[in-house]
Amino acid sequence: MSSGGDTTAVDAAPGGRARSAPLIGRDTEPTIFEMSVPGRSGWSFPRTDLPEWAPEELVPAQFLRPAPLPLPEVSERDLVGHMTRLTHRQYSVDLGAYPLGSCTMKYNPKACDEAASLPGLAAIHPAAPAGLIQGWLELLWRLGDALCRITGMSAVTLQPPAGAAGELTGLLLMRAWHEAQGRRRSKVLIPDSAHGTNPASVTLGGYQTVTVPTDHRGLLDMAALADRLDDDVAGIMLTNPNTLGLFEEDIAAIAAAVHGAGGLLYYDGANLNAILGVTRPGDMGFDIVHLNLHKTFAVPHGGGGPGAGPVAVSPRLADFLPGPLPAQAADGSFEWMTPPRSIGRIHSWHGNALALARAYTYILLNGGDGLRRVADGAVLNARWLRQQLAGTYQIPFERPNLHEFVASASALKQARGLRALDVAKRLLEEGFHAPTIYFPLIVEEALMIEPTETESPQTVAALADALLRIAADDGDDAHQAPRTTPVSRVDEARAARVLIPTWDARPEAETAK
Amino acid sequence: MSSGGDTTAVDAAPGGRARSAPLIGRDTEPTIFEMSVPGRSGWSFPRTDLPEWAPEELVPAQFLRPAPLPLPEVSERDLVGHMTRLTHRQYSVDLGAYPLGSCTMKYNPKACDEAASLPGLAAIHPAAPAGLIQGWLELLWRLGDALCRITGMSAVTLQPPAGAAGELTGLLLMRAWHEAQGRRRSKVLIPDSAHGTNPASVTLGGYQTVTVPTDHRGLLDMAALADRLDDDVAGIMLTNPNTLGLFEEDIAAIAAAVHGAGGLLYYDGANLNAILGVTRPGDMGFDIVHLNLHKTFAVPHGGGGPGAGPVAVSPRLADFLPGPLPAQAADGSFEWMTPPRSIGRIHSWHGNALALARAYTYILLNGGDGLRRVADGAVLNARWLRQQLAGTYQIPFERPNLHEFVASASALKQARGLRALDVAKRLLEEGFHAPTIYFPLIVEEALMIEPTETESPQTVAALADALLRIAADDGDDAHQAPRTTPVSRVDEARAARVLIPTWDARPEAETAK
Amino acid sequence: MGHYVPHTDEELAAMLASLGLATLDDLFAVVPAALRLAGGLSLDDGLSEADTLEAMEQLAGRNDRLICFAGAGAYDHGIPAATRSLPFRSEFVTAYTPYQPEVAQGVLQALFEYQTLVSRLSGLPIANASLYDGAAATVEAVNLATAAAGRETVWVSGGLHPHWRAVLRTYAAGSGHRLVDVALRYGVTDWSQAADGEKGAPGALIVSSPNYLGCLEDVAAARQAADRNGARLIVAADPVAAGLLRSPGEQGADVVVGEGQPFGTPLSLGGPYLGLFACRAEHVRRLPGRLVGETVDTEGRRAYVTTLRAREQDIRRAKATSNVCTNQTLIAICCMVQLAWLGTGGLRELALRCARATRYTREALLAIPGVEPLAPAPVLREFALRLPVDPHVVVDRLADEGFLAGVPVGVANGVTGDGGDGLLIAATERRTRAQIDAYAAAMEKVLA
Amino acid sequence: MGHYVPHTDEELAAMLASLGLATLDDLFAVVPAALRLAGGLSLDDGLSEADTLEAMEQLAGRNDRLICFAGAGAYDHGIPAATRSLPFRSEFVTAYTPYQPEVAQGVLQALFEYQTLVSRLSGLPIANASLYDGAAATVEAVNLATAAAGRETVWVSGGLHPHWRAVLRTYAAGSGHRLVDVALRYGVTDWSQAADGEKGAPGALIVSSPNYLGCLEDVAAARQAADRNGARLIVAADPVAAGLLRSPGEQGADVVVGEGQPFGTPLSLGGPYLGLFACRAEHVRRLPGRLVGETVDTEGRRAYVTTLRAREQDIRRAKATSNVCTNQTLIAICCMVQLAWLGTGGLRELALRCARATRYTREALLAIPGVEPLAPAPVLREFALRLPVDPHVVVDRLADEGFLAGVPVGVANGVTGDGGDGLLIAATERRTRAQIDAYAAAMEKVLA
Ligand SMILES: Cc1ncc(COP(=O)(O)O)c(C=O)c1O
Ligand SMILES: Cc1ncc(COP(=O)(O)O)c(C=O)c1O
Repeated sequence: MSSGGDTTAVDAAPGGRARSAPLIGRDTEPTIFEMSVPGRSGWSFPRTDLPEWAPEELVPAQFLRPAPLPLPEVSERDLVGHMTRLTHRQYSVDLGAYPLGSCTMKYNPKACDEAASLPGLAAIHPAAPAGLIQGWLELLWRLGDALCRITGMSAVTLQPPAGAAGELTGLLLMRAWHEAQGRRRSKVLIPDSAHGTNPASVTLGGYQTVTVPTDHRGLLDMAALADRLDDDVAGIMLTNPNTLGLFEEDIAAIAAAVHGAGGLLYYDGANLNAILGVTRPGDMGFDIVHLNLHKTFAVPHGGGGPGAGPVAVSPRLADFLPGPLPAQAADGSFEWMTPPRSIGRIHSWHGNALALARAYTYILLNGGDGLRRVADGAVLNARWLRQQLAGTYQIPFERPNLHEFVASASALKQARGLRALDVAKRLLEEGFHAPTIYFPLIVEEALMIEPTETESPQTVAALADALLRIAADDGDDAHQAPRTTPVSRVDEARAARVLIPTWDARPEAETAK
Repeated sequence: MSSGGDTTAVDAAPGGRARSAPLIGRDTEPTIFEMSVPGRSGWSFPRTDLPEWAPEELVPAQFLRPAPLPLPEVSERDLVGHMTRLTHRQYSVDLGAYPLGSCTMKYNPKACDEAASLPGLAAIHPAAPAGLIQGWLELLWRLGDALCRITGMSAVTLQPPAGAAGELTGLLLMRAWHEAQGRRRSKVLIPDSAHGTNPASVTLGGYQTVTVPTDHRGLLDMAALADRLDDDVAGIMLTNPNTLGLFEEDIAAIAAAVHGAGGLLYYDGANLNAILGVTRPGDMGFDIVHLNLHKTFAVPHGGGGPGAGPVAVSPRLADFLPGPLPAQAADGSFEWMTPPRSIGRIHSWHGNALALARAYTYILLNGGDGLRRVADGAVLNARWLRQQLAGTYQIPFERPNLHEFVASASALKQARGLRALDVAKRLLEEGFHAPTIYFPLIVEEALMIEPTETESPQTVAALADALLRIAADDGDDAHQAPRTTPVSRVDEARAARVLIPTWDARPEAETAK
Repeated sequence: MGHYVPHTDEELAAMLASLGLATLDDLFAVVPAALRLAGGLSLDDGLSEADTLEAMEQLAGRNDRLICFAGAGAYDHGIPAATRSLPFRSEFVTAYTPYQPEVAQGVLQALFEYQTLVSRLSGLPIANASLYDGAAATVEAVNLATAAAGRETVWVSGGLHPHWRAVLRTYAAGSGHRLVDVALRYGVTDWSQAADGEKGAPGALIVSSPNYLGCLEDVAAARQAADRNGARLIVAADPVAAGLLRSPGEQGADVVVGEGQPFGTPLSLGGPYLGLFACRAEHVRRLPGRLVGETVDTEGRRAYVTTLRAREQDIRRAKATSNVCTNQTLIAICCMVQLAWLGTGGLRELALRCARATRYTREALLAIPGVEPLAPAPVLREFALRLPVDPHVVVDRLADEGFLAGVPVGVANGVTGDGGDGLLIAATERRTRAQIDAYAAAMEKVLA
Repeated sequence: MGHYVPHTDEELAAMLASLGLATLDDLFAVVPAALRLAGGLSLDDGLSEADTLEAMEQLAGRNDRLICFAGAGAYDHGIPAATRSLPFRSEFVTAYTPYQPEVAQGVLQALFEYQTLVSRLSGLPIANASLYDGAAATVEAVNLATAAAGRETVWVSGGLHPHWRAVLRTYAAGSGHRLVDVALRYGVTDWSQAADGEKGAPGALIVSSPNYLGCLEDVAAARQAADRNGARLIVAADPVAAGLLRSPGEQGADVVVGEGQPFGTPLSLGGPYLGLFACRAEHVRRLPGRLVGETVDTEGRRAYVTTLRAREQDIRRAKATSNVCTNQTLIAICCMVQLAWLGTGGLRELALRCARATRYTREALLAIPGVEPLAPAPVLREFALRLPVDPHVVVDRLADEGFLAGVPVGVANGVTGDGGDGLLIAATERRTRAQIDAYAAAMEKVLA
């Protein structure tokens, strides 16, 4: 603190200055560590009348840390100021549209927040005996039942905490099933348009990834599939509609072929939003389905998580599911049950339970009728948006898309150096989050756009207008974008070159603290 | 909606575009009316099995409105987007310091928010019999008791919903008391530094305001007081420390003089923060005290309210208080009681009850020890800040200030055309809310600064640095300020000249709707 | 405790030193020793946050939450999650009055939208940015109307909420307004009875519709009575009823006041609630409280600001139209959000559901032997019954059955009050058929 | 219902028309008829918000909220209002993974601060931006350590949480890791017993301290065992204990994992929780999940961004260090806020209060005839007892008295598991003396 050269207090960052709030300025928000002042505190604990034993009386000396662990010492007021300012530096669905392809950034109903914070759900210990948590068990059981009806499968585990965990669970189920048939197989087929978690999960599942190309239609290349199918193929992972937003029309043939080769079909549920109430993975012949409840079922993404990635399976795989599972007893009460040939646990407890409660709330709110309406709106918005952009951006594949579509900026890049990245950054200035870019990998300068059903036609039209405006701009302009955000383009290369993963790792750390 | 000249939907503002969020841009946020689309809706009501009588079956036709009342028809998603963006266009204590003199914009503890939203408090009907609301009655009774101990008075009404309502209540008590003594008096003395609500309340109380000047010390002019005191004076309204932040050291003499003339002393509690646990209005000789719980006791200001303005009185005025009041019965239970000579009701029910619950929570959190610490911190911050500014801004009065002080920009104005208004607008750019300006009226180019106790020394120092920087800037620069806010200086004159008090009153309204 | 004063001991010492002071007490040297509080406040020491919240929960736990058939100006309506969350974002909650419009567009725009909505509800072009509650709005309306008319006498319908009438009376002691009660007949105001006695011709008439007994008043008739007497007309209206009923403005009100609690504010033991206030354009310079207007910034951007400030206490001081400063902004924002959530269809549906539940409840209770209507006039969302048992007793008994049965009401010489002639009962959209049937059954038991 | 699809019928029609389609079904023409779901989903129709929340409240009401003496990796700590509110501001809740750093500095900076705090808790320089839970963090640690060591065998302390061991086993089916249990002796791991049998020399050792029985392990001894075998050391640590105990990093851990739930996350039936993960700098290119780094923008402003992305699945695909994508960011932010609220003094006080309550509870129970410690080693915040009655029965009986008595624990050949040898009991800072006394009394009754 340096006012008028006067130094009456520790030199720390002011916790009550708002210049980092974009409302006011574009200063850096100091870290909580810079606001710390030795001896300042905001904590309090209840009155206690327990004996006040000293640490030495509680723990043998050799275990005790020599000095207290240094944490930020800030007032509640400064903590509140800091976090509130950080939120003003963060985009979110509640601020505006978030058309990230493959991410299904729909509006998250406020009612679900309330359900997830009910003390009767939040204050319950995971090891409490089943008799004491009948409400939770029924909730989980009903959610599982609904997910089976939605996917056309017959049993489900709610343990996987995210989609990738669901994938690995599914692959381990595949492995266990094959082993139960007395076979060992080593390969899993994946389309070249697949999400990165698919191959990564395949590896962790102990399989090799064999890539199947996408054909001119934007669909799985059936000939290539036939080539690659043999008795060493454990199964295939698909999402349908695929990551191009196109429906794999040959799915029945694919299923027949894979099943014919003794393989299983795995459905990546990240794109389920497109087909709710229209068609079901089970009906398409899939054996294993993971769902991203944080996409289709409006669990908010929380800046990167938590989500929930339940896995539903066909009857022949039910005995292998992770346990314990909620089950209904003859007397109508609920209990935990572990399937006879379970692959084992996937999560410390029962999965991301409060996220599951949110998804169940969302299902109750929408019902069967509402979920179908979700698919209608999602597809209509995406199809209509694509129509608006078609003349200006390349649409690499002809067929009608479902809930999302991939456009390409490659012509714009050739014409005026306007890359997908530039379009994305300019779109931020226009008041929209950017779409997913450079994915799927099979489309150059890909812009993968998913408006979702919760955006109004007016919003989708404004998004279209913005994208058309950007395509019309001159490219140099776009290279400067974004110019209206709290920070301008961020130097990602430097972050990797000079790694600063913590406050303590900064060159200046010593002096600054 | 106009994309590519295509008009597939109603032309309304997009609810999902974030360009009005300062994170991204400085566009105008459309009004909720501009987002409205006929037939769109977000509402839902519970299932009902009541007979579905038509309006005509329920109400005689002549009462029914011919057409439905037009309200905005928006989705929940668009409503959420709209309100969230509006919050990004709004400064608040949670974003940064708010040194508005006389307003005591301290940090509002989050715990108080939770207390005020307890269903056991929020879901209670005000007409429920006392036997069913013992918890509420005890809470109100305990709060009243604490306020009496803090002010040194003996009885209190919690009904007044704000300070001004408390003032009028106090004046009506004054009137009732005089009438009970068989006198009619017509004048109330008020210092020239008083807050505007004081004279306004005097008028509504049926009295004439007689102004008492402030002397060279910044205190009440004792000679002038003596002149004005006569047997037509019903009383005097003071706040101590006064609005200059200076303690009226002659208060004992003032009290003696006013009481000698048969008048009463009214204490405007807006500045109580300065003296918590140090001295009490009751000890100074005041007969009537109003408190601004939304200042001293951390009830958040809510963008302008609600607050709470309880009135505490000395024993001789207790019988006149508004009723009903919470009272404790012999058996320890609580009941409503109306004093024998009550002036009557001040509020539809029992005052701003949930705001009262917040204040009680704050008192429990702080306790007697914490409240004294509040005064220490408030005065120390203000005194120290004044010291930093003293060389640069004029400090019109010598004496040490308590929780706030008034500085003047008049020299800066003469020197470089830097008015108090310019300083205020520049301070916004610096990441702080502006102080109160042009009040009190007796100081030219007044800047009335109250840092409050919840800001750290670092924040107060940063505020000092900012104010010193501004004084050093050239004035023209300041005339442009604020340049970093979502809107630049607002044309207040035009707002009054071309009055547009509602969306429907806009010239374009017809077309825009 | 003092959790909320961040200064460390070292910082306190350093700051005191820079001021040339030795102790914190020295900060208060200006306070005469005789006035210093010896030994500090006689309050317990501060508690931890956890202990404090536990103490508050215990208090809250000692209030009975019953199935609510009470109304009387405070209604048990549903509040959706959007309304429970959006207005309570901390930028709204912890902002001050928008004195610096450049950083207060959020609150200002929300209030501008609120004013527009209140204007539509009332059918009048001008609405302010909120007053304390329905009673305060009525007082301000009387101040406006009497000033406009230049007469101090006010004819007050006997159907006005008794608490609001009581508040009027309290303030009249200061304002000198002469209040004349006009009796109800068959549940509605009988203006023909009113005549300017020694109190002189009225400057204003006040009628409430629906009135305290729930009866619908003939606002047009009140307007005629006002015209006959050269008075201004003040109408106190239930804003929920606006979903079905003609607006008071359309029927000739000069000023419309109301209680905004039904739109997004819980019962809360009666506060903070929301005073709705709207008036004709000709009265705008007499408008009490804040008014937000649209304007532009220096770059021509649409912007909002509080305007016509010359009416207000901080500028006009003793000559201000009102002393109100802090108002109920946050509750106004709740109201704005709730009305936007409801929209055109939702408000109509809300009013309709209340009316249906009310009729169903009324018929169920009237089927009980010995129960009669207190007034014959048509009702919308509330009604009063005469019971064979003292209503206070009925309320206590039904509380044991889990119901808040209603609010005892009295009518003396055509003027409504507390007292015990009957029971005032409201059934909102939240009351299910099962609840109403159970309530009626319990009532029958108690009355048997 | 479909409250959340804003399109009006007119808009649906207009948009379909512009696409040249007649009906919504036409949107799905690409879906072969044979696959179309006839008759729609076999689910009930949607409910109103009010009905939905009531249904959820009814479910929530059927879970018993007891005074909690259960721990086993899920602890009943207090959560202050600041932590209950700040992380749940909608900008954090409704943001996606920070793919566009220019509009995601809020989440990125919060994660950078979280990483710093986890680094300090663990005593290691690198921490990632969160993993699913303690078990998932342990799996990732094994993947990292075995890859670093180039050996597939892992020695797992019998004191590791049985559920975490179970998850390790599940994933080992895919990874091929060979897990060898190392038995506890007197409550702590006896590394001297371990020898590379047919499964070969270990690439990693895992020890938990405090371990599942609450006993403090000698991490330095584990480090020596690791060195003797040329293995990496993974320590699973209770982050609350870090308030009093030496950090595992300081004692030689290569990787530290833990469960972050105790910092600001309610019990929540076990999730969402928070996997803490930290490692030595040499392992950074094998780090699973996201890592936020500090950098600058084009104007030189400090800025944050996810970095070393080449490790991740979206870029590295089949060769990624992990498949994790969505993680537990929001819970990490809760943890960051809670640790900042606690600060240096608060964390120490928290750990100390837990240790005191634990000792008091343990002594009270050991005073009951027939109750013995399950293990002699020193404990900090949790302990296991052998009881004269089947612990499952004890838990059921004490539930009737209002207590969640603990978690039954078994030890088979020095390896902890479910089963019934004893009861695992934790007393956090929330347990008062009165609660503990009542609990002990109830226990005595049940055991008598
Ligand atoms: C197509 C697809 N599959 C799988 C995933 C992985 O899901 P999660 O991020 O929940 O692990 C995602 C989400 O990123 C996805 O879009
Ligand atoms: C000194 C003083 N007196 C009275 C008031 C009026 O209080 P309120 O705004 O609560 O009516 C205020 C607050 O603005 C004030 O600062």
